[in-house]
Amino acid sequence: MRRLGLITAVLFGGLLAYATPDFPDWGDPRSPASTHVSPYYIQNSLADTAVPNIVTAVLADYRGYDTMFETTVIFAAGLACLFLLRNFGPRAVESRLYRHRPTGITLRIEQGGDLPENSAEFERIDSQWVPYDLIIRCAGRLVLPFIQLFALYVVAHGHHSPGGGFQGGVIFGAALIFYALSHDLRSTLGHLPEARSLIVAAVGVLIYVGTGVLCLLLGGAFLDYAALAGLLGVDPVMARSHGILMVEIGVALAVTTVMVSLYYYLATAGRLDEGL
Amino acid sequence: MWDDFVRLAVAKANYWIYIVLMCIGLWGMIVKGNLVKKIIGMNILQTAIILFYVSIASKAGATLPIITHHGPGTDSIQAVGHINPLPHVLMLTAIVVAVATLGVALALAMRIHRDYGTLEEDELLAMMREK
Amino acid sequence: MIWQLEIIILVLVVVCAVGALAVRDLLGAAILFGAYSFLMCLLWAIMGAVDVAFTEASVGAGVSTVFFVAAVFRTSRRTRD
Amino acid sequence: MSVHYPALVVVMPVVAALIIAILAWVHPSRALPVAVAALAAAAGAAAMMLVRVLAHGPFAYHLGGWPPPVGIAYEIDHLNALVLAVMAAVALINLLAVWPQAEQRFAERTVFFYALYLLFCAGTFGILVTGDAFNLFVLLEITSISGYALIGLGRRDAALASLNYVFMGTIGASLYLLGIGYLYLVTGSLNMADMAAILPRIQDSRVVTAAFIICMTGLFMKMALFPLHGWLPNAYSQAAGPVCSLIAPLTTKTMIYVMVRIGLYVFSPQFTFGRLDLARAMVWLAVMAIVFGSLTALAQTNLRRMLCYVVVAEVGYMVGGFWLGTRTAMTGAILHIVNDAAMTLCVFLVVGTIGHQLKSDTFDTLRGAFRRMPWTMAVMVVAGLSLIGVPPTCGFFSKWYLLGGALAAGHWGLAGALVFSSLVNTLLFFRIFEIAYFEPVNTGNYGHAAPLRYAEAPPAMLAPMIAAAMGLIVLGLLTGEIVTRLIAPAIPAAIP
Amino acid sequence: MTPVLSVKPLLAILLALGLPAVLVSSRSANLREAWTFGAAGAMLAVIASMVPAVLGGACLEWTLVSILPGLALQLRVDAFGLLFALVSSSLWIVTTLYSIGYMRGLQEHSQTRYYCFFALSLAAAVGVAFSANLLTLYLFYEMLSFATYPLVTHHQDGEARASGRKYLAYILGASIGLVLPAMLMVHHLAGTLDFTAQGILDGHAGTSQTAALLVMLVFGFAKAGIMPLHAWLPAAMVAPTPVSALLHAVAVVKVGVFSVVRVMSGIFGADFLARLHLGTLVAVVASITIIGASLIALSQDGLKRRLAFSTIGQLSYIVLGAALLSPSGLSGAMLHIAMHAFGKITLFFCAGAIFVATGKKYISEMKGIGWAMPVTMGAFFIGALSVIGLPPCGGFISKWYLLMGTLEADRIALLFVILASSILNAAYFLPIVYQAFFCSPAESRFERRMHEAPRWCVVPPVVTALASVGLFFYPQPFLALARLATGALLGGP
Repeated sequence: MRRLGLITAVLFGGLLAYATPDFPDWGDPRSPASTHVSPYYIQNSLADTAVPNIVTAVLADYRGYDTMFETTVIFAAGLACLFLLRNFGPRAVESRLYRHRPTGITLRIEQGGDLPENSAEFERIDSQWVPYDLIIRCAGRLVLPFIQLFALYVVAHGHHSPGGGFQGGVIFGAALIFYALSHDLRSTLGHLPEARSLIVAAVGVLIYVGTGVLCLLLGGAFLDYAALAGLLGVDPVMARSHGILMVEIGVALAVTTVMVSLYYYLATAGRLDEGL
Repeated sequence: MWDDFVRLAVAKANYWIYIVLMCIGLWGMIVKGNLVKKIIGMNILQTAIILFYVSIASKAGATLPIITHHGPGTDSIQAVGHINPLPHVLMLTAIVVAVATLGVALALAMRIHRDYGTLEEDELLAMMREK
Repeated sequence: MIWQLEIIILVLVVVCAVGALAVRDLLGAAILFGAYSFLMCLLWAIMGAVDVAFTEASVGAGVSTVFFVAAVFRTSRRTRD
Repeated sequence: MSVHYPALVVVMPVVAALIIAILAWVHPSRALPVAVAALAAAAGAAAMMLVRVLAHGPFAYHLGGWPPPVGIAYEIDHLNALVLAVMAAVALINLLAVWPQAEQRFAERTVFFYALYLLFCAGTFGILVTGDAFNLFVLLEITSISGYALIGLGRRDAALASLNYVFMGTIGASLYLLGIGYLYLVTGSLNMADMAAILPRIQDSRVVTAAFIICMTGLFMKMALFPLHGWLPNAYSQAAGPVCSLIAPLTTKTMIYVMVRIGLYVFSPQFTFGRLDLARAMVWLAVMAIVFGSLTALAQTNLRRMLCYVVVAEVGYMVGGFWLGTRTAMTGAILHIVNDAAMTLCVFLVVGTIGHQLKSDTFDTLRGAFRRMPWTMAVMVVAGLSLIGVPPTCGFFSKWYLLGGALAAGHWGLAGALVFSSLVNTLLFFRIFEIAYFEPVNTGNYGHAAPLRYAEAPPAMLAPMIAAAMGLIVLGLLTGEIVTRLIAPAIPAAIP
Repeated sequence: MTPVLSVKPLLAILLALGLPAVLVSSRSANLREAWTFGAAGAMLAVIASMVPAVLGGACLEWTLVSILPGLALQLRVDAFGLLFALVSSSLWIVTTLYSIGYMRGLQEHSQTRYYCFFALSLAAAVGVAFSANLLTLYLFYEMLSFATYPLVTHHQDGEARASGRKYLAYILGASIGLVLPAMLMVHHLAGTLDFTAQGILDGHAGTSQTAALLVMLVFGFAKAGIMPLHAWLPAAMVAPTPVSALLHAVAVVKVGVFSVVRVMSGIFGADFLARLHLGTLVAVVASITIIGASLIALSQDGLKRRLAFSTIGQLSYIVLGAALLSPSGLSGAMLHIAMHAFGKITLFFCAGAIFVATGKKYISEMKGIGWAMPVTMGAFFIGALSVIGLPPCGGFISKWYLLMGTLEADRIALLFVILASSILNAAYFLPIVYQAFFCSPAESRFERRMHEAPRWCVVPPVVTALASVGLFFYPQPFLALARLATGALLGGP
């Protein structure tokens, strides 16, 4: 196997190396890739879509259909993880651990047991519980709003600067994952339960597809945002710009929630009880 | 001869690196027996391709594909002045695809570990043969 | 663009890739893979692909690494090669 | 509305999948009607497109309203209208046939099964209609990811088989992506027609050669051509029955379609068959695939595994026919894409049903099957005859063209392999029929013949299966129409 | 020949093809058999109604569907095909009659299945007879192979399984391995597969190609039982006797030789074969089979096995007759299809009747049986005479034409082959009759008294035996059709 792997890799590398001398030089502005289709985007995207970030314009408009499926791919990955990992069966008989905050004593309550009386002083903990760390918790609490704000900025400002729905969505998702890591999974699940997360993901993709269908119903081609002009009361160019924003929001919603769901399933091996 | 070689090496440095990375990834996927290692190899392979595409996009002396200030007409925007945006768009999609594949692959690996208690390929094969 | 910097990053990328595959601890491999992704993202940023670099920074170096770590935590760190 | 069919055929399943993913948490029982409706609508749209192509010739659809090299275009021509119509019908029939099985098999997961099923179908349909090389990659990944998930939740070793498939599939898809990158490097375009217009000018470049080889290798991995077929038997035989009868007909056939599309419509036939001298070697590889697949199938004792190797051999048929590069053989290869999809559906449906009703699919299970499930076995006989190549089932006619093409081209190796594989298929299927016909039901207590338990599938499963079997004969009788009106215009005039 | 559009050939096939649907849904055995009779009678009526038109020089055509460009599933009724269809459909009625007696007498299982596949076999046989091109013929030929498989393996035991396997291995192996490639080659060379009077290969293929194709096609139709591809026929004897009758007389082997003759005349063309001297090749192969099979038959003790080898020899008469490429030879070959069918079916009916009545299978057990079952053995005697080719039986006429044919073709060696084999025929048939009537039975004190078989088993052999005799005196429809067909193919009277 080792030899086979080496031979395959070397043969393959040889094939690639064989072709490389015929490549245009790196950074050559006269290469076909830079002269055939791409100049159109560079020169016309602003006039066509009123979006200065050409990548966003191409991503969400000229090749918006690709991006729709890109979002669908992410959604499919979320579904796939759910399908493969999620534990649907009856929960195994489990004991729950509680910690008495003032004393630090840990209680194990078996199936069917009740909490002690003054339960406000108890908190539920994971079986692999790491002692309370003030710095991480506080820093987490502190940083989190800024990350989320930044994520929203990235989504909203994707027209003018690097970023867009996908990046913003991932950052927002990462913020939630960070919350789960710095606190525990239960608190994240409390804010964004599994079902809600996946429904929002589906709704996110539906916003994208729905925009496309809306264009189609309004007489344009699928995803031809210019058709939205009448509905939005703006000229076709601005309609494209708004259309791009709409789908970016859809992408952001889908990506955020799918990332979080993926984390839920992977970190708990599908049981959705205790995180890392 | 030597000069040609150096010219070839320098002018296409990124392309050579991507070939190396691609071979490393492929080699890792074939040779490594641990499933997580194979998944890492798979990701290296995918990022190598992304590097290749990004290298296509670059243009000497051009700036980012974002139009910061522009005149009234489209004529003022010069194609040579901006990096080719198309490969970037494609690669955004490719990254997403890569992370989606990663998620599914890890999920499968976890299922395998749940069923067999190991991630080593030879041990898995031995167990399959036993049953 | 400082070409020396670029060369260093290119070399480091290869080193990280080999390291991620060679190291005998899956957690270490996951972290090295994160480093690899981050270096890659730097490389792309240098080449002007800001959007791609941005995405790779959040996905490759961020979320993917978390996924790897999560998977390794839930399975095993052990590897024989 | 009729203008929008190309987009709708892909979008409708996606929308349905999303709706189902939402319904899963509110109204799980509504999922099935939504799925069926979406697939029926997609199949209807596919049929309408077929009619339109027949009446008015090829047409294109510009997504987002952008003309091709700038935007993404869907291009419907004779070739993909035909394949799409059949694939959509296959997906619909399969869903109708397997849902009772799936609901038992997947329990609470069934809803998500439907969603992934629809995403898989959407990806497949998209691959068939797209005219953009990169869009094809994205759709391919949708298909793959939902496919990985569906396969992964199968039998005991399914997860491992599926992960293996993930590795092979990802390498394949990555190679395809790399090949497209190479083409983009030298053409600057991603649209297939645009590339095809530019490529003849630069076909001496090493990059084009490398792009061709890389692309094709990636596709060969995805379609499980002989030395790269390792993932297929495990993945298919470990998958759950309802999944297997979806993935087996669609995946490999779709990839062969892509090979035909890339080989004929992106690269010119002169390049594909002339420039590299690869064609000759490929035909011999196909011959090896056929012989290997057939012989390995003989060695199996499990029905499903046996059929997996038959699929490997069938891939050889189509690859061999394509790379022969003559008009007749090409007709045979394209016809076989369609016919094989139908045959594979039929035969895997039967195997799935047997596996579901009798709880196993080793040969032993089949004892007395003709009495226990007569209708299912009747479908099996039709499918078997089609795989053997007996008229008037459709398998005969594609074999007719393939064999005719091989003989006309004087390629005795391929002709011999085709005949050999037909004979082996005869052996394979009559071995099964013998067991099912002659041997008493295996009851476990020897000597005492237990009363025969009638285990026929419920009508809800039988009806689509019988429809599929009828489809085999109808496709066979329509061969003349299909060949003259659809396949002949689809093959470029440059092919002799 | 003037082509006439007519739906009758399709109707004839559909009558048999649609029968299983009715049979499966009919509840009682009586109803089922009534339906079978009805269909058989209707089919014979339809086929017979085509005789005047065909004798009048027309040929009836019906195109089912254009299945490949330039190639249709097409039916065409000409004199030769009609002759064969007439034989098959008339014998179907008799065989059904006999089946009722046999199957009920032995209380066989799965009778519905039996009648269904019997009907399908008949549909296929008539389809072969009416095929207008090689593709249609191949379709029905394969259909016949599969439809007869459940009949051959009717008993569903180990022996049936083994012979079923052998049966399919020979028949399918040859048809897929030889006929299919040959057919494609012909299509590639000639561009068509239609049967025409002059053949279609003339001018399109070289000598060696033609020889190769001829060998592939003659051996490929393994149902014709030409050595060495004959071994399936004795093996298939495990089937119930009516099935043997179907195999030997009504459908299967006759379809084989019919296809061979059809291909030699319609694809290659008599002139073309004569010019390349390829007729001799086939004639030699057929002669070897004739003599070889007759010699083997001598040494067989099982009655049905002896009959089987006799059939193998007799089939090659037909091939030989066609290979002579002379008018009388061809007429003789065609007539022999009919005459041998009536003779051989009588013999099988008798063998079955003996089995039903006494359970005896071996010739050595049948001493003195003649007095216990005089009617049966009388019919057997007449059948044997017909197969040997002695007057006053129909077999004499066909053999006479065959002998004339050898003389016309100026091949004295073949004349002697036929004569020698006739003597061998007599040598293996007449002792049976002799022993049955003139030897006293072996010690039979403990055996139950032998008596005549059930009525349903006795009437059919008597009918066919009488028909054999009748054909000697009035061979008209068949003779006229054969001469007409010969005229069309060879251009002479």
